[in-house]
Amino acid sequence: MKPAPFEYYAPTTVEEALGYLGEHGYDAKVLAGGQSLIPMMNFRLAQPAVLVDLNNIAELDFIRLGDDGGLGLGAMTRHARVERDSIIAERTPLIHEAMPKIATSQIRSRGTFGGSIAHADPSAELAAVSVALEGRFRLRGPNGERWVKASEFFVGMFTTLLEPDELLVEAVFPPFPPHTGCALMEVARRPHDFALVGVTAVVSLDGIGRCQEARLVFLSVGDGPVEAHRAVGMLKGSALTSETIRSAAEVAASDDIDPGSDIHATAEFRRHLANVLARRALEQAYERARA
Amino acid sequence: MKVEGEYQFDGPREDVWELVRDPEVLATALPGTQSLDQVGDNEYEGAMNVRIGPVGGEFSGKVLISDEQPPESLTMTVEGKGKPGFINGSGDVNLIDQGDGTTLMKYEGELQIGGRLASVGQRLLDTTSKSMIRQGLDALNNALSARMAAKSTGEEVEYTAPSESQFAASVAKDMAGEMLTPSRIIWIGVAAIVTIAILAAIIMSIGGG
Amino acid sequence: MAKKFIGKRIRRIEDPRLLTGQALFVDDVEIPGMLHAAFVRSDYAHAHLKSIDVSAARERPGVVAIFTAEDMGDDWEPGPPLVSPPPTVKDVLFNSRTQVPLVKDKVRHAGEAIAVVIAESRYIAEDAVEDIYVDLEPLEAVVDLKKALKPESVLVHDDLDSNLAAHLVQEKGDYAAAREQADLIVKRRIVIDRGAAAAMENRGIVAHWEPKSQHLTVWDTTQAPIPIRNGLAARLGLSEYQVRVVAPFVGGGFGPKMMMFYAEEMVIPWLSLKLARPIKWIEDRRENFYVTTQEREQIHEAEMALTNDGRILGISDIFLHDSGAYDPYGLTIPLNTQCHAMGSYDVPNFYSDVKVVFTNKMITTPIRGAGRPQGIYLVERLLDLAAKELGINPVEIRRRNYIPPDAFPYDHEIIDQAFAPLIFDSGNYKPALEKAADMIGYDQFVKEEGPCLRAEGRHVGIGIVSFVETTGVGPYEGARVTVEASGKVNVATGVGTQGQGHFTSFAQVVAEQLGVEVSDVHLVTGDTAEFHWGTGTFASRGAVVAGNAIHASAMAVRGKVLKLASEVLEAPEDELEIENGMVRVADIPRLSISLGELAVLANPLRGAVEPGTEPGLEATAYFGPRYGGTAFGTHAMILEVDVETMMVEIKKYVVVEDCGTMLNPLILEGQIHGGVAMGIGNAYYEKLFYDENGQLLNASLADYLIPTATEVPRVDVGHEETKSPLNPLGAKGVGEAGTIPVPALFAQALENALPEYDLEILETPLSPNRLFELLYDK
Amino acid sequence: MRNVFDIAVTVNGTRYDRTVEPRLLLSDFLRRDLDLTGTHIGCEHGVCGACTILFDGQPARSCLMFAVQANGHEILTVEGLGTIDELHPIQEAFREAHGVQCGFCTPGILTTLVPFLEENPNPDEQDIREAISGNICRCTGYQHIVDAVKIAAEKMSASAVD
Repeated sequence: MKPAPFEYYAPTTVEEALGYLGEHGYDAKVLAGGQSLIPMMNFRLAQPAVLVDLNNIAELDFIRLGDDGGLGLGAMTRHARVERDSIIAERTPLIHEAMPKIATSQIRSRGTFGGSIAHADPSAELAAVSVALEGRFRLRGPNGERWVKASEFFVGMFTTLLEPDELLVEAVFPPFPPHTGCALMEVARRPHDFALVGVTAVVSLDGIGRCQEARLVFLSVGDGPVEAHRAVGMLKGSALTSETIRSAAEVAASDDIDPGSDIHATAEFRRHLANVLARRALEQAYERARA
Repeated sequence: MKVEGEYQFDGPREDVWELVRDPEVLATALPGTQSLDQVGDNEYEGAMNVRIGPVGGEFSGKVLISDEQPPESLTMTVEGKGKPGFINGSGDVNLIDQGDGTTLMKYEGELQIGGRLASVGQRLLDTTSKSMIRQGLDALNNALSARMAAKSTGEEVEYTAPSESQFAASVAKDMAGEMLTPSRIIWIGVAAIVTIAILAAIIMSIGGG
Repeated sequence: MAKKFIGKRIRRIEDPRLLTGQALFVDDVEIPGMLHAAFVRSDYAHAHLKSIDVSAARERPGVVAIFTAEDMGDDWEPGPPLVSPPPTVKDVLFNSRTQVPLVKDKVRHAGEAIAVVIAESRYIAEDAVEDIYVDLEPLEAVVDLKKALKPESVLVHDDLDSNLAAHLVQEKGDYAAAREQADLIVKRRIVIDRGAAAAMENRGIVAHWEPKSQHLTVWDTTQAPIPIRNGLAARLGLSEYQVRVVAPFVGGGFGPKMMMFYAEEMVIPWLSLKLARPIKWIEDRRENFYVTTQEREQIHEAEMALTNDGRILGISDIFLHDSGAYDPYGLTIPLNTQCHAMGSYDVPNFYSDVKVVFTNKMITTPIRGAGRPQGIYLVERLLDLAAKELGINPVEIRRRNYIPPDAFPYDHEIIDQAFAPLIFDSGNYKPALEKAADMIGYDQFVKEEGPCLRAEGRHVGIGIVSFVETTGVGPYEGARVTVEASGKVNVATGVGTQGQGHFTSFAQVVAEQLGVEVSDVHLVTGDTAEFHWGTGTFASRGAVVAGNAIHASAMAVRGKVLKLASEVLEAPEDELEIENGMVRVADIPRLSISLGELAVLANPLRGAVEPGTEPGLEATAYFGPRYGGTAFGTHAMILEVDVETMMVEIKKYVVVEDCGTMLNPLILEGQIHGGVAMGIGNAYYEKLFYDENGQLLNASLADYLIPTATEVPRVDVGHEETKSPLNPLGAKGVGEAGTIPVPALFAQALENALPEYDLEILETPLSPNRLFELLYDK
Repeated sequence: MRNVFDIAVTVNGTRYDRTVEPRLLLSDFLRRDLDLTGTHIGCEHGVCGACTILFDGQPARSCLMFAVQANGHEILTVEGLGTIDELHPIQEAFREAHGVQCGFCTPGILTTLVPFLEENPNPDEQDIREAISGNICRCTGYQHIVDAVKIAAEKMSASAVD
């Protein structure tokens, strides 16, 4: 299990990196934390001809507060740093809670925020969390920058709107509105395994305690993060009784997702878990929104 | 691995059949196809550079169409082999005239996947093949609509080769008809049912960001 | 006399090296000029090999050589059968088909080696593997055990009439008659699936043929270096003295490192001779899943006949055992299953019929437990179901059926894995049960805690099961003990060591006899240059068989020490005592001599050694038990199930074991903990998934789920000590005791936690998905 | 295209200058090029944890990094912890509690624990189990390892007080 040969570039600026990507197109792969890419290379399932290593680009490693009170994370900010960051814990608790669920501590000390998002694994917590938090991504390419909503970024298995000559440079999250609660629930065989099913819920309440906004985003039930639009439609404007939550969770599991089967869980079991987890996550998010 | 499902096309059965059995499109429709030669009446050989995200490899293979009952049904047999492993399979496609100008496609196939693909790609195999087939068929349906629209207006639809992400994005967003000429998209329809699962197979289950 | 070293919780001698990265493992061997091997392996489980094109690979810079079966010429021959001849049971059928070094005509399991590339680095060798084109014509794969035996099945071995590898019936009493008299018959199909040993160190081999000295050195991750040496010498046409096999520190064995010979073990040394270069092959984790042996797959049609008061009248078990593509290991696993299908119980009538089946899957050979977990699963499950039907408490039904303590030695009237009569040497089962019940708080849980938690809506359950473990089988092991001039003691024995603490526990045995500190005993194991008689580390036999050989050698040396000291100190031997490296005349502390001085005297530079005596304070001795001692015990657990997510948490785990004399309780408890962890894997996590084409679907540690620290509970270990009469130390093995009963226990506790679901668990391993199906009747 | 790179890496306090192919895994570099064979290779896909080293003080899988990426960085391997004659307190505790059986996974667990105990001087059982859950041990069932970590924590905080 040794990787095939490749050409290697270790740029120190985004500009330089974009140059290599422009030059090599689809032959090049970006190496961020490498904690998903390198195992694939060791299995020789991935054999990129060129690796552009972003680990020496200091400008991509940052956590900053936006003018609007939101948060910006540089693409090369490592999970371990995010996990320990007190601003994140305070401003975007969902990201903070997601961190320990991402693989193991040894992986988190190398893996990066942007790498996880750009890799677009359907089981990635950060993909689902980004959608749930209405995050936006800043992409840089040869012709400058563009912004893409997280909800539109993920287009398929390991596939995003990133062009081969583009880099994801930053993820930003709007400030957490008042009276808002969030939750992330997963069922995994062992805590650090890819979740059989996971769900993240965000609930905002209006002045009289009804649900004003809600988002319910699943992971591991499709080819990317899956938003439960129908279920959310049932929640908005409603009082979140346990009955409302229960029926929304049921609709989410039956109508909003189309999970696959694998050796660990059949589609049927995944639907069952999705129902259970959606209910639990909504209950917890609601509880937190009221607090 | 079993692949089965059904799909509703917004067009008459004859048009769907024509789309599904247009052989010349096989070579160019899907990004990564390197060559495709007709080697017999209903037999094709080709090479395809398959890539999903970082994962990929070159596959060579054969597609055989048999038991053709126009415009109702056909059977496909696919053999593919590459460094990451092999994929063999066969599938039946049935087109059912719904009587209201729409057509129901039923497909059912059995895939045998081996090698590295099988041994480490389980986690996402089913999900990927499922969603890619759905995307492919959506695209095909859009192509069908485009072709029917073209028929009625007599206008050709402009073709621009899409990038992989555009392709994925477009099929995901039901925009394929805007970017692919109808004839060029058919490979997706045929191949989606069996061969696209090759793509699915190359996914593996390791890592964490 | 109270023991000074045996039975003490002594820290291990070998640890400092292991803890500082200074211990030698096979992959650490580095020799100038060494080449690296990688194998071309079949993607198919069953296929005809039509052709191989290696031309492109040969052109790749850094590639030194490529060999196929054809290139091996007359040296190509299948591996030797490991255990032969077949047992001498009436009408036994055994078709021996052993694994091949490289596939010649037909692939019989996915991953089977087809060609080998030798290159300057493993990286280049793997590049070249991808250059090689193998034309395989796929055949239908034989996967399902029942289908494999149907007349229309394709054949794994074309020269046989069927896929039947072996057929063996063992009987005791008259089960049919017992069945007639029974008040209750419990009959079920029980299915046990495959798992892997998955030692953290993959296999590996370094072979170094030195043409100038005409000497072959092989470093091998084997549990049995001596048989490997003997076999290699025979295969390569060398004298046994020209071959040295070293099993240095081995990163976990658990059984599969006992297989002889793996294809790579045949090919790599041969290549070293052929190319006159040192060659290294290190298995990678993917290969480990494909081509290191596996175990456990069986399907049982089992029944138990009982009286109304829960007495077992008989057990009948007709089962299929999956041998995989070849059967080099003979009948060890199914024999063990038969020998444990009566568990700890006095079963007067027994009928067991096993058919061993060839399939297109990796070979099965013993993995920690080796057929025993299947037997125990069967008997404990049937007993649980009977207890339920009869309304008897699970603890009570076990009490009623134990072999009584006065019935030992207890003859089961069948044969064991070593073809010796299955006799349980000693035992006293009730105290272990009562202690375990006490430690887990069984009565309290059943009466108070359980109902209380259930009233809160929690699904908690308790389980308790008993097990036996035949251990320490022959044929023999040997050891040489030498007192050196420094006063330190050197011990050499043949068994390899894979983490069992042999360096320490064997030193304790020696220290006990020779009155030296444990740290002054230096042990060499697993190096045929040091000691070359013996078999290997398997079947929980290291401590028992090698331990007793060492004990015997140490006794002999003690005799020599006392005799010489008696002459030197001019005191009768029975007045001498050995302590702290000194021999003293009791009560006269000034009259003493050190072991080192005696060693010098025993090996004089001048004068003569008396005729009939030997120089030095050294002795070699052997130990071979007539049959193995039977360890036993009881495990109990409390678990909680989340019936919505199917996640199971083990809240409490108790083991009471009795393995006779304990050499070192610290090491013993470690063995138990590790065994339980593997058993938990076998119960709920670890399953190898083969599809209907014989493809292995989870050949990675991401998908083959080994329990980690968060899944394994704390295990409280209690001890009983019923000494074995079969050996001087009174010891029995303990290596597998932790693993054997866990799946049966887990099943009982799970059923107990979910009374409202009327759940019957008849398979292992389970999984959340499978539990979901069982609970919701999917 | 350059297919070899000159790198300078500090391992266990010693600076090494070597030339490497970019695809050379850090684990192989440590073992083969530097002969630091205490770092073990168990899976090469980042799950087992045997190859864990400290990369700039943080635990990382050396099988999931390329040697070329270590250029200019500091690495600590098990060989840098203690010696046979003078074990590191964590190593000492492993010996005391019988936290080692075959010893193959041990180096990766020890390196994982060094920063863990620095950050968590008084961990409880659950903390410890989570901390080592990225390391698979097939021999011990983890219990004696957990015990060892408790002992190490006590020892280290006692010596910190001194």
